Amino acid sequence: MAYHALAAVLLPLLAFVINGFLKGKASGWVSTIAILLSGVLAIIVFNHTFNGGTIHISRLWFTIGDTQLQAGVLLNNLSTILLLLVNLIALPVHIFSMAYMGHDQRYGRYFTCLSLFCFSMLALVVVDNMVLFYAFWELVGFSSYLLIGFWYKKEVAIQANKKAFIMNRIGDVGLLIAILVLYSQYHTFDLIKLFGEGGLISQSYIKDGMWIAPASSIPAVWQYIACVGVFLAVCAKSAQFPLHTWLPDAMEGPTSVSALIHAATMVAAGIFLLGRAFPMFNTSELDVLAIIGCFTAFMAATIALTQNDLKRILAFSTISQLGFMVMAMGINAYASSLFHLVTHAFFKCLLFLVAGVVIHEMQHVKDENHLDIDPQNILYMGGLRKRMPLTFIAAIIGGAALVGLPLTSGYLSKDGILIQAFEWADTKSAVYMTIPIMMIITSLLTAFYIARLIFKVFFGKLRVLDVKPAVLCHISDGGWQYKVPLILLSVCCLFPVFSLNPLLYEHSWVYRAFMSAEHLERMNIYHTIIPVGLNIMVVVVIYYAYAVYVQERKMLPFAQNNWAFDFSYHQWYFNKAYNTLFVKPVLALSGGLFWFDRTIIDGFISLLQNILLWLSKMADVFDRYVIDGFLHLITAIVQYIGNFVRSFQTGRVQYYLLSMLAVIVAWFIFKTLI
Amino acid sequence: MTAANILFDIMSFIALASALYVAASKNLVRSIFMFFVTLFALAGLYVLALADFVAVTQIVVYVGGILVLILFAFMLSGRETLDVLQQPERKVWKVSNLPALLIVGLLFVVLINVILKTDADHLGWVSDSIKSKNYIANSGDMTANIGINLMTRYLLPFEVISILLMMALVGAAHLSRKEQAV
Amino acid sequence: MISLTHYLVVSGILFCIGLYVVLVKRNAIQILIGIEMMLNTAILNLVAFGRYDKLNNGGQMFALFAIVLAAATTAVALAIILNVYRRYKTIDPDKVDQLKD
Amino acid sequence: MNLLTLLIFIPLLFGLLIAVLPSGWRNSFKYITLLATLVQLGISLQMYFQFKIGAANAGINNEGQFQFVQKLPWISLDLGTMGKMQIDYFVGVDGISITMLVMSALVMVVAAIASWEITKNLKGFFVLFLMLDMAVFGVFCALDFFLFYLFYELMLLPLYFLIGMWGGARREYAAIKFFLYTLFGSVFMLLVMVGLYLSVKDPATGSHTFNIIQMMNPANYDANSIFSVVNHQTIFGFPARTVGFIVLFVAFAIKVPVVPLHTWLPDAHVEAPTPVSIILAGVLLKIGGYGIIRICAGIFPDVAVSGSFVIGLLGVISIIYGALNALAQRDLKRLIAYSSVSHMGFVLLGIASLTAEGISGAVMQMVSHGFLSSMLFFLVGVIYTRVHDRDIYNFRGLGTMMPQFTVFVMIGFFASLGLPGFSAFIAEAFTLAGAFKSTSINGLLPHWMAACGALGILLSACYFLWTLQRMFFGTERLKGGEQWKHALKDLNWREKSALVPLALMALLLGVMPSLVFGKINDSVLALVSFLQHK
Repeated sequence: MAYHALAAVLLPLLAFVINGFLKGKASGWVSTIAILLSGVLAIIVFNHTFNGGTIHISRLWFTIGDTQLQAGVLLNNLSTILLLLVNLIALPVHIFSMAYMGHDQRYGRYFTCLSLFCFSMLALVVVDNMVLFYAFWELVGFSSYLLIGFWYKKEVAIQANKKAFIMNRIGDVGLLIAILVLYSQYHTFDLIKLFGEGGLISQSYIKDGMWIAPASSIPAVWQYIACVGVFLAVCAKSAQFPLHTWLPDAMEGPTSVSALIHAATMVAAGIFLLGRAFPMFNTSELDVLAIIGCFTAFMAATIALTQNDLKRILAFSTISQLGFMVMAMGINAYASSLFHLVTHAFFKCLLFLVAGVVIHEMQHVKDENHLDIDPQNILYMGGLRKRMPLTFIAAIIGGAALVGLPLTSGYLSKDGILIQAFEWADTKSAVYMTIPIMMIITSLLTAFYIARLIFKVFFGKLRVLDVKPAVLCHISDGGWQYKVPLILLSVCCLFPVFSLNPLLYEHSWVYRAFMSAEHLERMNIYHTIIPVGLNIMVVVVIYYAYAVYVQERKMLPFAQNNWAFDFSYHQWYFNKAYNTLFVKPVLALSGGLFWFDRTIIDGFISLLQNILLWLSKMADVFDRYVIDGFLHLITAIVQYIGNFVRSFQTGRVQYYLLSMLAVIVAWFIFKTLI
Repeated sequence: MTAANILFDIMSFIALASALYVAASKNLVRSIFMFFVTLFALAGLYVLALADFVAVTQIVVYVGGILVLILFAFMLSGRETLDVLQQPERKVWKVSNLPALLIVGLLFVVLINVILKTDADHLGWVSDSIKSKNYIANSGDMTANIGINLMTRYLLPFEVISILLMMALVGAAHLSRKEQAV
Repeated sequence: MISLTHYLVVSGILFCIGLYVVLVKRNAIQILIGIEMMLNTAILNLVAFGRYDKLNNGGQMFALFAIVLAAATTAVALAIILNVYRRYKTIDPDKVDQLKD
Repeated sequence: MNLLTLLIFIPLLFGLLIAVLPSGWRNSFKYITLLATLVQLGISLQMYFQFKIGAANAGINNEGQFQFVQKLPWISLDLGTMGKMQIDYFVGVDGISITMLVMSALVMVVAAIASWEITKNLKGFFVLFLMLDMAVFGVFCALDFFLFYLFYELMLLPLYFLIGMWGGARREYAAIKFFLYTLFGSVFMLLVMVGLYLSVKDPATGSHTFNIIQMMNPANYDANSIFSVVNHQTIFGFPARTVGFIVLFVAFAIKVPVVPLHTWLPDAHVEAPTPVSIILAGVLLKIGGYGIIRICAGIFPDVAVSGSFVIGLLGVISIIYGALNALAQRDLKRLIAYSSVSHMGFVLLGIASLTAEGISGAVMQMVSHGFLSSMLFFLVGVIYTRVHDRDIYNFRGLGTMMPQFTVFVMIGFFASLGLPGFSAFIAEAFTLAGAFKSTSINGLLPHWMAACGALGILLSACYFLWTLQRMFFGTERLKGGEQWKHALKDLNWREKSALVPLALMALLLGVMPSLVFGKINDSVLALVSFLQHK
């Protein structure tokens, strides 16, 4: 079975390689067929392996020092279901893309990158050691980088992909540090040895400030650092506070990409990592997870309320839902979290594809009439339900699942999380009760913003006509490439796929796959009161939204220009804050260090150089004027004497005589006097 | 003060004065003629030193020979030579003569000093010769003695001198020939 | 009796004058005269000292020799002067300075 | 004929050939040089495949375990009572050098291809090029300190002229700066070399020796000598062995370069012509790292252990400081030069950990950086030869005009910033792994050092991505307008033929790191155990 899984992983890689050499429209088919085959293999693997224990094969990759690095495939419930999930999401998106990107000049390049992403994502799911995990973790980020910046001439797009990659890199560094801490503690990268049943992690404990493992012990702080590292990685990939700001910007990529990567699969990788590394978190660390997740969910929901960009609303919705999952992990609702991951993937992907269809049609209108509008702005849309009925139905299903209305998959997973949140808060002090209450509020906000979105887009009248009344509107559901994925995903958003009982999440097979049987008892009142109460409130909220946006009653509780609106509209000013707090200081630091390099270090060197130069000049001066000067003086004296003596050699006999006489006289006088 | 002393003074005055004139004169011909006077005065001094023969020889050779030779030398050598020779000096005292004067003056002082220090009249051999009467007195003819000595004691120098004299004369004659003969 | 010192003083003065003539004069013939003058002072000394050598008469003999030699010298010197004149058209010894370096 | 000797002197042979050929044949010089480097590559590959692995062939401090050894007496002087002066021509390879040889050979081929752009004084250029080539290989193979030093110095001279004569506007300044820096290092190295010579006696002959492997054995040191292991002699009040280590370390650290001694690198790179930049970054920097492993740690293992904290600290500072400096650059070549400083910091960190992972990672990083920096400098050269400008702000949207070039730039950049699948990732990850492990294995490096090193990975992403975004993406906007647009043609076959092998090697090593690790592992283990016993 492991080889089936391996083949499923490698097929998109094959497509990637083939597409690398291929030009033209064929690449779309290559990728789609590859993902289709991969999906078939994934189904086979799933059938054989799910709930069938762990399958693990590995081969020696390389040896470094005494450590042998194995590369292998690890299949358990978690990886198998994600393998299937990724394929199931990727297939409709591929089909959708063939139409959506059909007119792009770099069609082939798009599918090349898409295949690379699928390969990385599938591989990430099945690999069995931390090094490979990190490798594909980063490759996923890289392919996402390529796809966000696919329209590389768009300035915002390339800014966004840079931001995404760097944000993700922060997480990567955290993950790397965590992996290395684990390696230095346990001397292995193997996932099973580390996190498996009775693995090394479960054998180690913290005592007296030391983190004691079977083989070695290091200060306990490194356990926290490892956890923080993993958590940073999760935050980056799954767009949790404080590293969430890249995801809304990432919407600059093609919508199909947003559907696949930034809604369903890649962002889920963070949750997947949490699932893999779950054993290493202790209670207090889990509490932190819960708080962060809860905060993120709430924050993103409030931001989504005021956004006008169709995709941005969905992006914040994604952040919010991922917050739910992280919180679920934090409250030890491991199974619910993964369950929500699966259901969310389908309904969010569906919503994005709906958005894709709508945007595509709006773009069409824009191009046809040469309008100067943003095709993603919901303020220009409206009344589309009659023009694109299938899309409308899909949107309703997706929205319902997101809100968690009964009969949808979202109801099963989301209410499960909420119920367990209340149960969890019961066991803790009263302060912790704020978390489930916040989650309830977030759910209501979710209902409001998604209702706003659907009402703005599909109800009322087409507001483009306000801009230019005489536009030609050829708006429809599009071809089969649009319809098939929507239908496929809509079906997956309904309850029968996950559970035969539409009301009880505990009966879902996904939930059961991750939860041992004894937890399935309905122990308290929450199991009844929360779904009922929540759904009633949700319906009220949706009606309220209907009243505001469709019937256009003036019922908004606050005006559009007060501080709360601005705060929400500007996404809580995170971008500005990060820019001021991190980007600018780092740039300033680098500028300062460069100045230091040029001025101080180089200055020191050139100072030395100057000193040397000066010394040599001094030596030169000394040489020239003192030593040479001395010699010159001697020669000058000799020359002077010579010239002086020469002046006697007049050739005049009388002078000679005179001087001879002078000497004689002098001698005489000398003799006489002495 | 004997007459000899007076004569000596006169003679030496004449000699010195004419010599000074020679030194001071810018005219060649005049200085030559004043040199005659000097030589004559010197011959007188020789006589006073009881050397008659020498004095006569002095007059014959010097006055008769050398000076005439000098006069003839430039008189015979043509007019232009005389012109050159007689170019008058512009100044009596030239600054350039000062070093010479100084040196000569110093030498003079030195000489006089030496002479006075020597006290020639009381030199050992002079005193000896006075004691042994080996000095020439006023009376007596020394010429015979000179002749004898010349042929006996000083024969060799005499002959050498004569050969030298001849060589000099031949040489002088050769040198003063006209160019074309060379 | 005239003392030797008198002679010596006179000859010393005369010698100095002769020397001065030799040093100062710009005329070869005058220089020759100066030389002769100095020779004469020497002869005067010989003669003066010759008084005290009656037997050998050395002073006077050599005074004679000196006079003869002076004559020879003068003859040769004049011949040389004439030759110099022919070549340089001057007898100023200052201008005959080929010895100059 | 010994393969290794052949490998070292092949370039000299071809260099002589070029030297005697008439200048009229100048167009053939580049082909001759290319042929020389290709032959060299062939020989080095042959050696690589013949290279025997296994603990019995580990090398390091065991003379018998070196391979392709050639040992000939070279200079032998009888000094009477002072013993015998013995300098050998002694070359050989172990796991660490074999990888360096193959890497250098490939980089040399690329540099030869890059030399096509040289137009003036071809004869001089190629003769110097081949001389440099020979010296580089000599350094990697020499096992006699004197021979090592000789090749080491021989390397400086051609480089000085290559930068000074064929460089950019401020080439004289850069050349002299480079020369002074490296000369400063090597002069003191000479002193230590002589000191070592006087301290070490070959047990077989009883006379002093320059043999590096003999120097590694503490038993060979005279008890009273300056570098004696037993007697702790001092120089100026410092332990002599520490001083010796520091001097050698500074000499090699200048080459690496380590942060306070790095400022020659940006200038030299910016001014050097492309092929010289490639050699400089691709090969010469590795000599620093190689020297630290082979010479510094090999001869002074005791000091290497006690000083590893400082070395590691310098490594971390280099990583962070280089990366931050790169972030501030607007000259593309200077940016890459600073990124080299940052990446070579990992080498130092890995060596300082003194763990198998760390040292293997360091060697891997050297090999990987050899390929990647050559590639990056080649790519800069491509732009520079076309428009004679490298300012990042003067370009925008190159991706549209030069798509293939952009693909290679992206490969180069992402490989350099440690994208998995490329060699740099394996190298950096295991360097850091070694640094982390060092705490629990030998307690030399604290954890925070490795964690700070990991920050460098983040920063490298920042500057590379910024450059990509600024220069290659977005709408076309060039400072030189239409003229530049006309000049900026996409890669030609020659450039591609140079870039493809480099990219492939980076990818291959990233996917199959065993190509390097397999060869070096025994040597690294031997080195680690050798160091641990000090």
